[in-house]
Amino acid sequence: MMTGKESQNPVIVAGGGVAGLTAALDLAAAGRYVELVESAEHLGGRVSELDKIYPGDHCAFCPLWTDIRRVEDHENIRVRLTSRITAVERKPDSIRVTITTEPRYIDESLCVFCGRCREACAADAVRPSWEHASPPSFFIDKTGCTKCGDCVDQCPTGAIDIERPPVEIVLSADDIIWATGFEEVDLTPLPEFGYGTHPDIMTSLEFENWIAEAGVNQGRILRRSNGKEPRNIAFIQCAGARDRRLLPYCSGVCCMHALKQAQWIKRRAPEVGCTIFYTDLRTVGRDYFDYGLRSLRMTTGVDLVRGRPGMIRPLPGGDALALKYENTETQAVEIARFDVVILNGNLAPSQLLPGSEADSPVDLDSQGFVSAGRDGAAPFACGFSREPADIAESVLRASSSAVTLAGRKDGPEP
Amino acid sequence: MAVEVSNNHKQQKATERTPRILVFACKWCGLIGADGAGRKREPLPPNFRVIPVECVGSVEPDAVIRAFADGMDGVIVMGCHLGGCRFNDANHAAFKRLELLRALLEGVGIGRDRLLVTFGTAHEGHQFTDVLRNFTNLIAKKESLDTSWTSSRARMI
Amino acid sequence: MKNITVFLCTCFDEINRVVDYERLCSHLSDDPRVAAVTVSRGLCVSGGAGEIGASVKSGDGRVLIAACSPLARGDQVMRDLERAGVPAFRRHLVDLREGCAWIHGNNPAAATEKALDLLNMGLTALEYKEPSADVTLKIADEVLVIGAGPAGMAAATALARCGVDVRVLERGAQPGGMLGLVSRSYPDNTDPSEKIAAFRDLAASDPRITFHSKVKIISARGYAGNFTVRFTAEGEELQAHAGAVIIATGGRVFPPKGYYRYGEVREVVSQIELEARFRKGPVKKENAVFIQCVGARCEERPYCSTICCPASIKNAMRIMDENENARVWILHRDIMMPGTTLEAYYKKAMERGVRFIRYAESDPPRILGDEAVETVEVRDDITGDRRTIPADLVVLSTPLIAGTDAEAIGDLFGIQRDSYGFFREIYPLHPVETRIDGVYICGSARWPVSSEQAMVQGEAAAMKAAALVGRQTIRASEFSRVPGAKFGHARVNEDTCSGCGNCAAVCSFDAIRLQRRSGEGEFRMVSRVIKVRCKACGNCLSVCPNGSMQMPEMNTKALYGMVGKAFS
Amino acid sequence: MKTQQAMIDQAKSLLKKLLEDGEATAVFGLARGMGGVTAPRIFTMPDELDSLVLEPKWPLAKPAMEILRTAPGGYRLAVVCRGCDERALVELIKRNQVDADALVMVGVACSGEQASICLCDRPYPSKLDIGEAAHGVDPFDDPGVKYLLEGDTHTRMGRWERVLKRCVKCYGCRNSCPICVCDPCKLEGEPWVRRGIIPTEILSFHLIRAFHLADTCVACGACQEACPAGIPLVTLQHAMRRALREGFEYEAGLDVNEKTPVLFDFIQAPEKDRPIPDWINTLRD
Repeated sequence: MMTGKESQNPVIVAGGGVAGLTAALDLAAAGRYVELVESAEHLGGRVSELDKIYPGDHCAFCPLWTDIRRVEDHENIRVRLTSRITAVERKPDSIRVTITTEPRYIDESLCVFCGRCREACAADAVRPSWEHASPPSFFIDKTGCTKCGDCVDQCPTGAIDIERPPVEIVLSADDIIWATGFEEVDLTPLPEFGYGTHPDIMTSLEFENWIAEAGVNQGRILRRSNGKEPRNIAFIQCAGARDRRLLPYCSGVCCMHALKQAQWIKRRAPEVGCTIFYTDLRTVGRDYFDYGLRSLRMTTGVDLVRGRPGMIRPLPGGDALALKYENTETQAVEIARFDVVILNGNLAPSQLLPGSEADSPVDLDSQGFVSAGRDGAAPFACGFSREPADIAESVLRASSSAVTLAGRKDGPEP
Repeated sequence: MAVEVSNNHKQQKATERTPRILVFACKWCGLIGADGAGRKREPLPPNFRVIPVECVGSVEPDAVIRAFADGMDGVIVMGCHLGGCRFNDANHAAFKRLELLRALLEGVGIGRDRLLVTFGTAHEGHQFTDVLRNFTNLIAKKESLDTSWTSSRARMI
Repeated sequence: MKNITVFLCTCFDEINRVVDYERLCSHLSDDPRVAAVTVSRGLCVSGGAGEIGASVKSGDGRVLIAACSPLARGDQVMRDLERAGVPAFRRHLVDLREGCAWIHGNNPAAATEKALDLLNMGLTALEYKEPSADVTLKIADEVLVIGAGPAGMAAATALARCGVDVRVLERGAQPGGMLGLVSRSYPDNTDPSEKIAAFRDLAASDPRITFHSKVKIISARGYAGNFTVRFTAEGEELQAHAGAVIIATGGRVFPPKGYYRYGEVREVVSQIELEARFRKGPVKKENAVFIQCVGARCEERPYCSTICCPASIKNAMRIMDENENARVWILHRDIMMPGTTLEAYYKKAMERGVRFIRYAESDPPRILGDEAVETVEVRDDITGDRRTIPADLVVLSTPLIAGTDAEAIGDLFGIQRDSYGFFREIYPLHPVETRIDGVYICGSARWPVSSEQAMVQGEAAAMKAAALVGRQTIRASEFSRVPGAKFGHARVNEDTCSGCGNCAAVCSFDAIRLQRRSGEGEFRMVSRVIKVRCKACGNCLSVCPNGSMQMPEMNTKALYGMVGKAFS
Repeated sequence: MKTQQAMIDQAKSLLKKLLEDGEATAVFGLARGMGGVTAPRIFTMPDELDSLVLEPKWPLAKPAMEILRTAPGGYRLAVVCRGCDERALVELIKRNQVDADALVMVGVACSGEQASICLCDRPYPSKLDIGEAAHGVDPFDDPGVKYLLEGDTHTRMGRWERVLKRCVKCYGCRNSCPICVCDPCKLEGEPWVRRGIIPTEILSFHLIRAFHLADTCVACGACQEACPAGIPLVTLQHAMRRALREGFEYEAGLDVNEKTPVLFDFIQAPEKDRPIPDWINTLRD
């Protein structure tokens, strides 16, 4: 099992979130050479965007950061940030993978994080990838950059090169472990949720960023429309999920996500009313049910209403939202007024390759989850690429994929 | 060895000065919060010193006592939230100990509020600033520990 | 002793535009401990770490670096120094950028004062830091798997495929675990006996797997890389020397005694009893009612056992398969079918005509009937109607609870359990790892899971174990919560240790053991640190009454010294 | 006093039986010796017990520990324990200083008078063999204790300062304490308490001592009795014991199997219904 890294093709891990990091670390520990391809400017994936994680109620920063550091320091892992797999071609004994690396314009090995470029940038195109990202470095957002060159003059270390082109490389690889995670699906096609009609109708991830301790509001619960504290907040579960029109499956993580956010709202601003409109409250995992119970039992608890609202609209004047739903206790259709509505459940697997589905190197099911490797081989996919999964399940599946790959006798299956 | 008798109480004059605050910050939460405050270039009163520790578990209560004896007016111990400790539950042990130490400080008249034991996560950089500013204000309102009783260390040297 | 070299980084004038470096330099040059002071513009980009390292490599030289915060580039400079051969006890980083210049930009005089104090504290720390002795361990190349259910067997299979020798200990006679109790697996409706047969073949024929049945564990000791477990297998006493241990002991089904007149009236059975009936032959029932959350999600067991909803749906459909006109109801509180496969399975059941009725915890269904069950009365929580359902079979879905031997196994290996008795992982990001390195948990011993998920977990645990035993040797400092080397390990001064046991009690990693002092007849104890387990959190030295416990890299002298210099 | 004599007789017969039955190798108690001087004595023969007395209060726990440390294997010592002695021995057993198997504790009740002298809230051992339990005294009713523990911090700090400044650093408190067993003691180490100056650094000397005993002190009062400067050291411990009782529902010395909450019972999971710290809301804006 332990072979020299020079004698083998690398394993490519697509995605640098928790699943990808774990898979890369495990394979590297088992002596495989790994290329970790991440499309963002930093490692960490979605978990780095979460303010708190359930059921421990703390940030995932330090274990995540530790894993990122271990990946960066590992001699068997090469990290490629701002990179995507753009093509995969199957050969008899290996696969040929094309990886395109977009420039980040600021060389992370030279950036001392002093922030002068950011001050100099009139277009506000310079930003840190994440507050505690590793490597700690700024990058230039291509879409906002006017190429004025002010930042280049300011940089004391000469780290900025705004003319750098994208780089494309082709690798012979042993196999790919897909861990590309999830994306939010646009909810505007479902008119009843009113997504996009009012700034106080947010998706749950938008809301997480909005109330994050490290975010713009420093943990305060505010309305996006007018910056005032809301009186009440509605969580709409299965918005887009378990719905034949959009996502026929259950996204798995949203019930706990809503309970977590409701609990944090109650802790920070106990007077804000929270109501969760749900179909089934799925609390599957260690301490999850207990955690949910805790938010319901808080002194001023969270209200649960079974059912999916049929209509969400801004009220005339635009300072509140009307929500029409069927009260399952009275069977009456009621209309309630909410200040903020959070839509939960529009999570779908990220597309593996930019391009048509026919290019896909693995079999995808109708929803885009990896169901099997091409030609029926074992699918090396973990995290949300494989099935809706929370953090623990993503990580478990990543290690499981890694051991399957590490234990494979010879190269990819024919 | 010569025995030096000092009458510390009267020698010290009660001058108004900014309080001295010592912060023991866990490297994984408190210190990262401090780091976040630094990145935002939040202006902070310069009357505090941070001692980074690997975990608040290694903040000996004796060291906190020592800090008061060495003329600190307030001590902050910043750890991770309960349940968020990377050393399993080491922070909980530390919090329990320090809670008891606060009872002792209260009993002896120093006052339990001179020792602040707080939680913070890496994401909560703004809280570091808040805590520090407010604690400074709180301590500034109190009489200086130095004027009534403290070690004779400073004077002997 | 003049042995400390100070490097002041200006960070391209970010620091020295506020802090007066000339004053720092003159002050530091006067310090009797400082050998030299160098000001540099950008330590992290100039690649000077190698030179710094070379300059202090010999003798007792130490380096004090004043630069930015560890999270910015400071840590990288430290890592470069580590590579250049400057160990942790010889270097110290002072954060003058984020921790001083950037936050006190409006008060340069005070910032310079503070910088001086911080440097002074750094010098004091460096003065007292000592090296801690590392140990290098040989690693036993076998992995011990306890429990031969789906999780344990999946782990054994994966390990064997990776070329690792495995020893499987099973309490029963054959592998299979709880799979042997069910008639079909969901959602693929396969017969689990095929899987069990495959396990049996593997256990018998794979050259890398040694299978022991009817095992009782007597004792376990050791640490990552070297566990010694004594056990009896079919009465014979044996000993295993393993590099890693995977615990896959599973859970057990909660018996529904005292619920829904179980045991009082006939045809009120538990899910497991129904499975047993299926294995005997077709179950001829026309009106079956499944009741979910029996003894779960209640005050005593406030958790969802995860597997009961899919199990009920599976068995409901099987009753429909075996009886043409059967009507089946599932009385539930929430249908826990997250994800794609399970949600599809749930939909399939609805399409097949399984009726789902939601009841409230406060108003549970009632079983009516004298000798055998006749009807079930339930209030539909959605419509509010009270309904009476004819029933000739009531199936009670009870949760999985911790195994009977969980407590004993937990104590043997020093792993913690949650309030329900399941083994506790160290963190959601590391779900199979426990507080004891080298001991991994998987399957329903960790938390109730389906056989499919248990196998995934078994493989995940196998991955961690394979990575550990795949190496020949490992250093104690590598078992760390910190990337790179460990901060240090605790060290006991055995001459002064009073044996009070505070340190052993407070240790989160079970790394300190009390032993009777050797050689003397008197009743005295002494603490011993298991270096591999120690994670250097420092709790032990905080509770040691007389400082017998120390962490050489950050000992009490250094800490107190820093406290004393904080405002000098 | 009649009852006193009855208690002594009861004790003698009980202890004699222990020695005769071989339950104990020796008895450790007080004896009136030559010239009417009362001193601790080790009785090995049943006849020797004629000189046994129960008064005055004499802390026997620490010498009992010392005896057992050098005793040969199989030696069992019966110790005549007052409530505080028993609790101190329990704490010593918990801290692995005394082998519980080598110890036979014979419990003696204190008189109500003694309880009011000691400000003892539990003047009887949990295993009471001799005498009847008297009512305890609430130490917080005592004016001396009130003087030091009540009032605002400023007043109390001044009062404590005056009291603690009397310290001449004789280490009598530590030496007499039945729980203090460390060798060397932290209070003799240069980094913590410097030598050669008095008054001692009161904060680091007395607070470190008080904190080290926080969860083990049984409030026997030995330190206070030993203090030549008359510092009411137990008062500080009363405050700590109250904090332990109220915050952790724990009292030292009651049960060998009860573990101190300061060293045990940590949970990684967040405490149920734990509110987030107040300052998160109060400190903002």
